[in-house]
Amino acid sequence: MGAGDCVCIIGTNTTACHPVIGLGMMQAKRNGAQLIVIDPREIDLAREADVWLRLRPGTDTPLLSAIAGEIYNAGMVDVESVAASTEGFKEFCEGLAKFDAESVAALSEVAADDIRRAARCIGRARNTAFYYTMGVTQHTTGTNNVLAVSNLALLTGNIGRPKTGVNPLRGQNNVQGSCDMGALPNVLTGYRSVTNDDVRGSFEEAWNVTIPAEKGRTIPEMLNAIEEDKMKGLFVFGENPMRSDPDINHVEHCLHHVEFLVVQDLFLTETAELADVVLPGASFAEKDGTFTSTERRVQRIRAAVSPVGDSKPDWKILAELLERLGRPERYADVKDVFDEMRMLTPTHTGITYERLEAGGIQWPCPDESHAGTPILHVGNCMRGAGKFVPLEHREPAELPDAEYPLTLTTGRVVAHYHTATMTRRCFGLAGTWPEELVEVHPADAAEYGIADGDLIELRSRRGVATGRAWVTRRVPRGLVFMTFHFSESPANILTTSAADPVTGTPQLKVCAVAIRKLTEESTSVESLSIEEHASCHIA
Amino acid sequence: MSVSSPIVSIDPLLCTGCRRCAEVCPVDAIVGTLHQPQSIDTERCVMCGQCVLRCSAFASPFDETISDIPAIRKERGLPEDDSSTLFAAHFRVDKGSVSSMLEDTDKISMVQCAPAVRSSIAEEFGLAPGTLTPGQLAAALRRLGFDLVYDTIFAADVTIMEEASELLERLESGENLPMFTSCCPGWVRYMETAWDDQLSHLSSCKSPQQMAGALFKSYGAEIAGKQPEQIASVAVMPCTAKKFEAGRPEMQADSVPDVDAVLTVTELADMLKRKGIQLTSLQEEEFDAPLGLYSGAGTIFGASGGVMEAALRTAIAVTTGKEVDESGVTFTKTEEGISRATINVAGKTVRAVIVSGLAHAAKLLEDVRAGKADFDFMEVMCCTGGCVAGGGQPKLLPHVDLQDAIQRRRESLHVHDKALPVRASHRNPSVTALYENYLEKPLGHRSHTLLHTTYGEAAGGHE
Amino acid sequence: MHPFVLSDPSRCIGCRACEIACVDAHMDEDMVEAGNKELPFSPRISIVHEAEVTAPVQCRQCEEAPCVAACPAGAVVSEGDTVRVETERCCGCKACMAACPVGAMQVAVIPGKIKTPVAHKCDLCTGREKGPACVEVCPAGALRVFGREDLQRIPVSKRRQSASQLAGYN
Amino acid sequence: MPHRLNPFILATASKCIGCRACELACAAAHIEGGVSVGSLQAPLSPRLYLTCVGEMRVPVGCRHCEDAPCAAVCPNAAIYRTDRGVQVDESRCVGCKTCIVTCPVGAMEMGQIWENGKPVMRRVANDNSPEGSEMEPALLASKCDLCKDRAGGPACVEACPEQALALIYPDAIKRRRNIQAALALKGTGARAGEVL
Repeated sequence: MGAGDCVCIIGTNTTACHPVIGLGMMQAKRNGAQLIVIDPREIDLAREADVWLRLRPGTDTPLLSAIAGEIYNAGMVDVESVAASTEGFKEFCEGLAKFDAESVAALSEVAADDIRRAARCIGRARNTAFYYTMGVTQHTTGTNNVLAVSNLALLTGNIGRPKTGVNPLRGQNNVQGSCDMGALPNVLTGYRSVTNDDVRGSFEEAWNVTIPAEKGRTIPEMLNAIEEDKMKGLFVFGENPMRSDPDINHVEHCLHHVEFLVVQDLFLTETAELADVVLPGASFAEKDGTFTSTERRVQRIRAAVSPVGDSKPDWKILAELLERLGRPERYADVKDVFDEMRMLTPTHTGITYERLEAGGIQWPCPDESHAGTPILHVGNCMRGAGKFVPLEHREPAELPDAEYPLTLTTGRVVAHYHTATMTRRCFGLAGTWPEELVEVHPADAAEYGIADGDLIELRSRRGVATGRAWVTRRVPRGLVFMTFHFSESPANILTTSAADPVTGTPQLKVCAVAIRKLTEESTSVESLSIEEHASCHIA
Repeated sequence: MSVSSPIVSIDPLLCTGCRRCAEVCPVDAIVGTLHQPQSIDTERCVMCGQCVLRCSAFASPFDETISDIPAIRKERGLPEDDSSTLFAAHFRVDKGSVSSMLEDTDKISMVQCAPAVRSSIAEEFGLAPGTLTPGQLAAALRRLGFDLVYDTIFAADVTIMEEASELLERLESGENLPMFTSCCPGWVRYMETAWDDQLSHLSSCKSPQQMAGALFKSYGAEIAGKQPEQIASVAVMPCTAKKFEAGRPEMQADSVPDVDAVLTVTELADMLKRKGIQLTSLQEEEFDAPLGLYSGAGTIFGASGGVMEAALRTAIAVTTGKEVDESGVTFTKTEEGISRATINVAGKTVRAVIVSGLAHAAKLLEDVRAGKADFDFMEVMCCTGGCVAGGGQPKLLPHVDLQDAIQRRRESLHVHDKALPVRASHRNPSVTALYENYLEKPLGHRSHTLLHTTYGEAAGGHE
Repeated sequence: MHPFVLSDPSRCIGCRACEIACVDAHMDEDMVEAGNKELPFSPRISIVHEAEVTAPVQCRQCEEAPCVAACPAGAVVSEGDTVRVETERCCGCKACMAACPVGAMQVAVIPGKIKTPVAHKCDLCTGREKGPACVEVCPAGALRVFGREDLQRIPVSKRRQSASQLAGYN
Repeated sequence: MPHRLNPFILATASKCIGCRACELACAAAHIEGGVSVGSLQAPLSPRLYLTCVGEMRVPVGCRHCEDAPCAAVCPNAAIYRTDRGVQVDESRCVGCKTCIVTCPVGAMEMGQIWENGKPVMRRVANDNSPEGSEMEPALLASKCDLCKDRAGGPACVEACPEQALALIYPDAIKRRRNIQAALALKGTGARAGEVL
């Protein structure tokens, strides 16, 4: 991207969590692209941004709507063509009235002029690409937030063309692939609803089983079902909910309560420690198959080393399990699995192992002559007309108060991945970021008598966690940030399990906490008077 | 006149040239460049000893440039077995001569100690600043071998009798106004060296130390049945300039000095310790009568403003017949180190000024010299805060808050004042007896001979 | 003049690859094994990651190095292309740390024979074929060695640029 | 950041006026006594040393080395490292003086130790005395202990009238300097984004 283009990122600390894409954004910026950063924290990209909107956590929807409103009011929308290719345009535009810049400024703590600057930036750019990650989704309003991004993209015509689009950056290796493959409670492969009889029928035919016709449970629903004794067994693989899920104390209670817990992982994670049976999975370097990248590119991978010890690739473990459950051996290798999948999934039918030898292919790819789809919604939206959804603002489920006066938001750092079960076992990564550093604004630090490097305690309605304070202006006053990488500083002890009503995604980005200093160790008696060090310059 | 060795001096072998002493010298008498050993301009020095208190350049056992410590001790007249810490700025030590006086069986020894001593000497024995120990001080002096333990405060009461009378006389005649107090030797010395054209304003009264000394060797000798030369008169003072004052030629009668030797608080404490006398564990004792009985008014001489307050208590009683424990006059701070009040005494308006710290006096003296003085009576104390802050007081360690310590010593003198049965000088029965039996009346003939003097003429140099 | 490594904060994304590469370059052990052996992680380059700036900082190989002047043991020496620590002579007095104006000196345990904290600092990966490891690894191109030639060329080219600007201005 | 390195006291020569208040305060902090010099119950034995070189004055003291040579050479394990600096256990010191020789900054001295108003004594051979030996004050290894038991922290730092002394935490200084250096760099190439 370059001059005339615009990159708008929201709720993504891209240089830390997606460094390769982050580097690309830095490059785009150097090439002349405009950069808009929407984030409560002064992340590295905020420094590079042409417009940085430091919003109060949880006000994404009104802020994005206000930007849309400003663009619309300034006459920067091609009304005719947008109206022609979308539905709900009129209602949407009418709904924008309640998100005027001034009242949203008061709500989001972003100056009205900055909202207008962002609007001008997007409105005038030839192309604007929107990027987001969990900063947008991990709210009780996560669905609305994503829709607000989508509304804005539709309004400005930034869809279906190069250098545009609504681009969620996936958080984990192959998280895209596993979602594509239906590792979600409500869909089968290719995002086809389990309630659709035809879709379900094709699987039932292929597998010769009956598939439940209702949606499955989201994670919070599963935990509730366990508590209500409606669910007796749980099979967890490649997940560490004892660190990654909100309100760990509650999670732990449920995992103790469930009758039978199986955990399949590379290492004995905090979750695996609670399991009745632990199945040793193989790592990415020990298995064959495909990974799908964040741009929907299905890529062939091959084992570089043999699985260590008793560990096995996930598909093999599952296949053996099926066999012992009385289902005969059906798969000889990964190709068999893949072929079955692609035959049952129209978006992947055209992707074969043979074709993948030549390089990755982006789905949808309906037949073997199809080249794949680098850009979605070209010409028109896949669903037909682009759909505007009018939105309302809803405050987060928990806000700071007198008892818990600070807002905690969580995320990741560059050195670690998720609950760090792998990265903390890596010498270099563990060395360069060995412990939790809780970002605290200097004014808050001063108020609570906390110095840089002090051990502090964070307390919420759900629990207590400790970490070392990093006194920095990266966070605004009133906000503290911590990661969920460090087992001994589990941020998710503190977070709330309140979740988005549609997706069940928990509100990990906002909860109310109180902090206090733990260490008494003398910290910073050192004075600035020592700056000269003339004593060290004795010839 | 000349004295055998300088009262206050800086040892070039120990001085590192930090010039911290120059910061506290009220008369800019410390000469030298940074990092070079300093010296004292004896023409200006008033011997207040503030430099001694401030100096932290001690003889470190690990500094190879300070080689011959025994030689330094010898030069300072310290005994060979003395182990006290040597500092660059120091005062003349008279412990040796006092010891020999005490050993002299032909003489009867009389000691006086200044008010501020009893509020500070306990510091030398590990107690907090401002711990009040008058009874233990009297006991300790007796243990040390003094035959009669008298008190400077008694003489302070006499000073009030004389000085108050002198003031009333001057107010009556209108001559030599404004009048300045003369009890502080540093201040007197300053007048002599820098304002010798204004000396007539000084009260002709000797200081309490010298009045006491003169009375020891006259009235006191009579009571003891001795000749003046058979008396060893020793003063314990919070002040280094007092050593100078005791040596002044006008402070003697027929070549017999009023005061034979002056010890500072630190010297006395050292002598006590070397004799194994633990001041703080002694039972309290009384000072000897009659020259050791004192009033609250005399006690507060040790703090700035005390002379003024004491004089006012007596002046109010004498002129109005109304006996008061406290004058009730409030002085208002008008500038740094200067407080003022206007008092109605016998139908006359007296404008009084209190100066705390010599450096603040110059401006007022300029006015006096120009005939523009807007006051009638001025108390000046050379050391900021008064004698409680004197150069002979315990030398506080660097981490101790000096101002706080001075304030505590001050407060303890006021506490002492309040606790005493007699709080005005003229009601001190020993003072009444002195006038009845010996002096007849203030400013009388005997008073004039013994208790008054003329400053300036023979003002001796420092060396 | 000594060459030195300088970072460009406008490019750095704070990924810390430089720190890791630095440790790797100064360690005989394989990175995979290092963790198992619980070796110390002591980079000679420090990432500053603040709201205001993100950039690695390391030794400038000063010409009149304060660390050399401050060392009571003669363990920091200016020699050849670098300012170098003779770790065997270091007693860990930390005077060099206090003296260094950019905070480039580290006193910590390094992998190797010496088990106590010693001073160590950027040695420009002297002896490493591909030059400083941090420069090689940086994905953002934020690190660069400035050698003698650069130090001669840069001021000259800037003067030229400045002169032509002035010419245009007049 | 946690402090992983021993702090130590460092003086800024350009601020030092050479008044010895630090030495006086240091010595006083290590013997019994009250508020005045006269109340001190033992001779002054400072543990940092005002050093004059030409016009320069600066106190020098222990750096609390991480690999303390004094501790390494001590034949009787009297010098040891703690989380509050390198410390001397006088009861183990035999007065061998090797530590003085080995200390690179001259921070070690042999001093008298006083307990209950009396110097700690040792017996030395003396043929002239009736018992063939006599007692004399023991000289033992003495160095900065960072005033480890003093409530207000190091006495010398508190005493300095010029604020020339500071207890410094090297990690914290390094971190601050790193930040300053990085901020300074921001003003170089970053401004124009130019490639040098």
